[in-house]
Amino acid sequence: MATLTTLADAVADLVRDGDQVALEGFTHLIPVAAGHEIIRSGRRDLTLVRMTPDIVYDQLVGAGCARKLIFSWGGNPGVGSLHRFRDAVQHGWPVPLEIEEHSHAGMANRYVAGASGLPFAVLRGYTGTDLARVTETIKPITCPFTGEQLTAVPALNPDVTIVHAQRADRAGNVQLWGITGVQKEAVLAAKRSIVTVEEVVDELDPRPGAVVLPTWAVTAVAEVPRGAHPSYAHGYYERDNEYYRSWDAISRDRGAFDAWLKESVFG
Amino acid sequence: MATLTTLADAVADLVRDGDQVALEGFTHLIPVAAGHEIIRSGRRDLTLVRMTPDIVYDQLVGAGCARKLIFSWGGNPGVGSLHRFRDAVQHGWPVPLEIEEHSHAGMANRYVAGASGLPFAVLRGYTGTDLARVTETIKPITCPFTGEQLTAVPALNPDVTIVHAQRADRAGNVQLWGITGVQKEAVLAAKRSIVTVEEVVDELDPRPGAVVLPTWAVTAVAEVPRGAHPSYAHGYYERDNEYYRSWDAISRDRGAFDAWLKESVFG
Amino acid sequence: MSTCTADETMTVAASRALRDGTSCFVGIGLPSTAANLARRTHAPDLVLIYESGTLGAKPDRLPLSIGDGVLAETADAVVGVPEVFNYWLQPGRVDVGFLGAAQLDRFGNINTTVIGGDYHHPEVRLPGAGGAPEIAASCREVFVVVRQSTRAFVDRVDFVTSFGHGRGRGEREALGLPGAGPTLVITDLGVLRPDPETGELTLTELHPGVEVDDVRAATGWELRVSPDLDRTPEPTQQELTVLRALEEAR
Amino acid sequence: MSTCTADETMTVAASRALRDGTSCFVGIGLPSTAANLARRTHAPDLVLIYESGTLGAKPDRLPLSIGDGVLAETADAVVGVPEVFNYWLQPGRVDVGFLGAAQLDRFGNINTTVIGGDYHHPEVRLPGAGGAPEIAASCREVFVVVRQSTRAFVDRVDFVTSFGHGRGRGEREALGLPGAGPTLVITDLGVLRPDPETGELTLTELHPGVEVDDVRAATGWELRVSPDLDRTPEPTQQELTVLRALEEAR
Repeated sequence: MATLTTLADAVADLVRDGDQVALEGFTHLIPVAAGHEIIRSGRRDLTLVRMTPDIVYDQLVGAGCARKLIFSWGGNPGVGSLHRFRDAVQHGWPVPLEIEEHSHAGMANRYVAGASGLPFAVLRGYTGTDLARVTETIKPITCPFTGEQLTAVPALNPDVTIVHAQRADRAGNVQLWGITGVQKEAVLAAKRSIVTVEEVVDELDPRPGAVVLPTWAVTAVAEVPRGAHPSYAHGYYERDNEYYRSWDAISRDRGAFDAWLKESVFG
Repeated sequence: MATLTTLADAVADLVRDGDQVALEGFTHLIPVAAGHEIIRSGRRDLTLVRMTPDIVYDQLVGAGCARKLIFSWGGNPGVGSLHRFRDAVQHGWPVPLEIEEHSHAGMANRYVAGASGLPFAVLRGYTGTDLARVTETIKPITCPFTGEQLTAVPALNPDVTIVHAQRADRAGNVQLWGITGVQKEAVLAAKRSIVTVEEVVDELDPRPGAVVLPTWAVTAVAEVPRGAHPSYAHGYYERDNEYYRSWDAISRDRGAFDAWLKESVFG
Repeated sequence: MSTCTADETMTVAASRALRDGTSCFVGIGLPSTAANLARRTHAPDLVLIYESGTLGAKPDRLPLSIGDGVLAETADAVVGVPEVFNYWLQPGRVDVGFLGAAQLDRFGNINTTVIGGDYHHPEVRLPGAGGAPEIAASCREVFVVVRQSTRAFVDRVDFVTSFGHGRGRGEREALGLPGAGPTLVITDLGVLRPDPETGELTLTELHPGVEVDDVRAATGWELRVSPDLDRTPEPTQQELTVLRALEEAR
Repeated sequence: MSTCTADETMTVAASRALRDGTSCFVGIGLPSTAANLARRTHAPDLVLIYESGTLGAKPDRLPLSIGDGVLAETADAVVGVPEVFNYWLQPGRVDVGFLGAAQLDRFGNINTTVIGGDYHHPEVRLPGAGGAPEIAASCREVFVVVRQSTRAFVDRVDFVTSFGHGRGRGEREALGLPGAGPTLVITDLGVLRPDPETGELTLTELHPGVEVDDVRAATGWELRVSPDLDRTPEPTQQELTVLRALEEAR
């Protein structure tokens, strides 16, 4: 059964130096407040996992929390590139960043395999691309019935997965709706999980399109209103597009980034 | 885009002698009326597919429509065995029935592979059982990353899948809710599909837990109120448990079955 | 205690085996009745999972099938059938798999496929596997509830639909099966557990009014009896009242 | 027609390529704008699929990302990300994959990963693959919309993120790729199509006011020009009005 706790306690208890950590969210419901808590807690040598690392991963990388990134698309959606990510890959600043790069289909299936207790997943993917050449976790596999060759990718089983959801009840059952991305799979694939929620309510009334994570499949739940800002929480607040646009200038410059970090995360 | 038509026309157009046909439904929303239409249309040599063949498959088998059954649990839920199915397997009456037998996990994954355009699926299944010995479509497969041995099953891609749903709109978008079983996968795995619905409505308002099959993923939609009877349609009518109980006596006797067939299907 | 039937004692004993706050993958029939009884007595937070995709079902009446509407209406979440097997059962998240059996052998292997003859020409064709093979493989442990008779309790099942302990301890580990397999068999006569050394099902508990010879007479192999043979506490009035109300409302 | 920009002509030309009643897997940016324009002009029944899991999205304003709330609110169905790739894209159900590119080469291969240096020490690190490799593999055909320049239009991409026609016709078939690959490239200068024999991207259409030499100057290989070179009909007033309203409401 999930423990209802604070974000600070959840991160202190469940995220450790050297862990593989996935903070998932597909444009919607990105657990940004949890990312900032990880920066504040000074975690190091993390392997960060996410299909679409965006600005909160840029911040984690820029703050020196990560030694590796496993991903499929790293950008500032609708704006451009991630400059802290670029600086780490191109110049090893503040620390070198190893990358393991997949496509969305590959990453999604790696989470599916992880959630399913399987060591690998099979897909039609990567054929003819250079990704298959540079990424060791992409291998061929042969259908035992037809002889056809397909692609295998290994399961992802993060030490911790963190997601943000609209609501939880007092028993720790979690409910999210709108674009639900790969969050269910990422939580079920992980050894431990933290869910930040907009609010804790007495009862989760059914919602069209809602995904429910039963309390016994979650480790910790913390109430963090606006915990997804500047991304959005369907039914609660809109995406702060201006924040995404303004990140571009901050992140281009190491000094501006450091100043932002001091003021906005540690301030 | 799906064609809105009648059940008789849909079966006449889309179900052919010798086809592999799946009528899916997991206790809920079983396409019984469509099964009876197939009997009336005199189709022969069908390979019938279903995870849980129950009394409508007993009826199809007893009527001589099938030469093969691919399944994982064949019974009259809550009542007992299927006597027409037993008679076909044990005595070849009215025609011999070949069987290909899996577990639920295996069948569900075969549909998933079919829906995903993959030739096979991987699962942890069948280990140590005699099913792996008697069923040719169960094979070992080795993880290319860990060397672990798992089980592979081939995709199911029925020529036709038939399901029953609560509603469709006039464009042919289909909506079902409650226990939705493996219906989405069975439809997406098939070359052609027929959906019978309780009603055609102007607009599909969102429902908690609803699965929507867009019109462009469905071949034909036919309005057949009570088309799932004696199973149930969540929000429309309850399961007719008495019908299931009374089937036991009818199906035990070839003569009683023939009389039932004349009266209830051809009558 | 009012008089009760052997079936009632069996169902009560089975329900008591389910600990509060655990999760249970429930087969239909006897297991479902016992699991629902447990939820209404000592285990209100027992999580019931049915293969129809209903997670945390809290039915107010006994379902006739694993896909009754009442399961969907009362569940914490309803998921598709592929998901319930792949995401919820297969990774070993579920504490107890609760199964019935047509035939059960001395090592807890289960047959629900064919009896007599060979597979292609059986004397009796049974419904088949359903979800049982993977429930038996993947749950942390498996409880079997089945009426005891020499027909059902055989030295060796005609067909291994669901693997128990094979021909003895160590076989599950050798096959890489993650769960502990059958740890408890509850019948209308008593309770059997696999011997810690050999894995052979051994009588460890007798229901009220039943003697060891009664159980021997209903077992198709030479039954071993635990030196610490217990006696099942009689069903309480509350247990019987709740059970009978459940059965009546069905 | 009022004066319009090269970008507007490109978007209008791209939108016209989408046939009503077909399905389109939409990348963000230029493809999304063109697809939404098509739905508001000649193709009201165009089915828009975004990798965020929104099937049949009908946004009333242009989404900034592929996961905007307006996509979920207006979709026929919202599914999980694994499902959109596995059940909807991978089996080849989608008619058109509509992609952008950072680099595109003479055989329609796309690079959105790294430019210059080698993979581990690139001069410029780009966002990466996203959904594009499997969109390019699995859709029945692929349209690419990209601004034309010698920087973007290269003889050979530095990194094949998404496979087009490799080094020529026949390679897709040899690799077992189900879709036809890039059949149309729409730029701000004109339209290119793969030569039926060689697969090399060939100029087949010039936008209004553009000459062949302009296109040659913006192409990083020796551009072939179709003998049947067409001229793109000018954007209509209606197309421009709808496009500008879309852009403004963003």
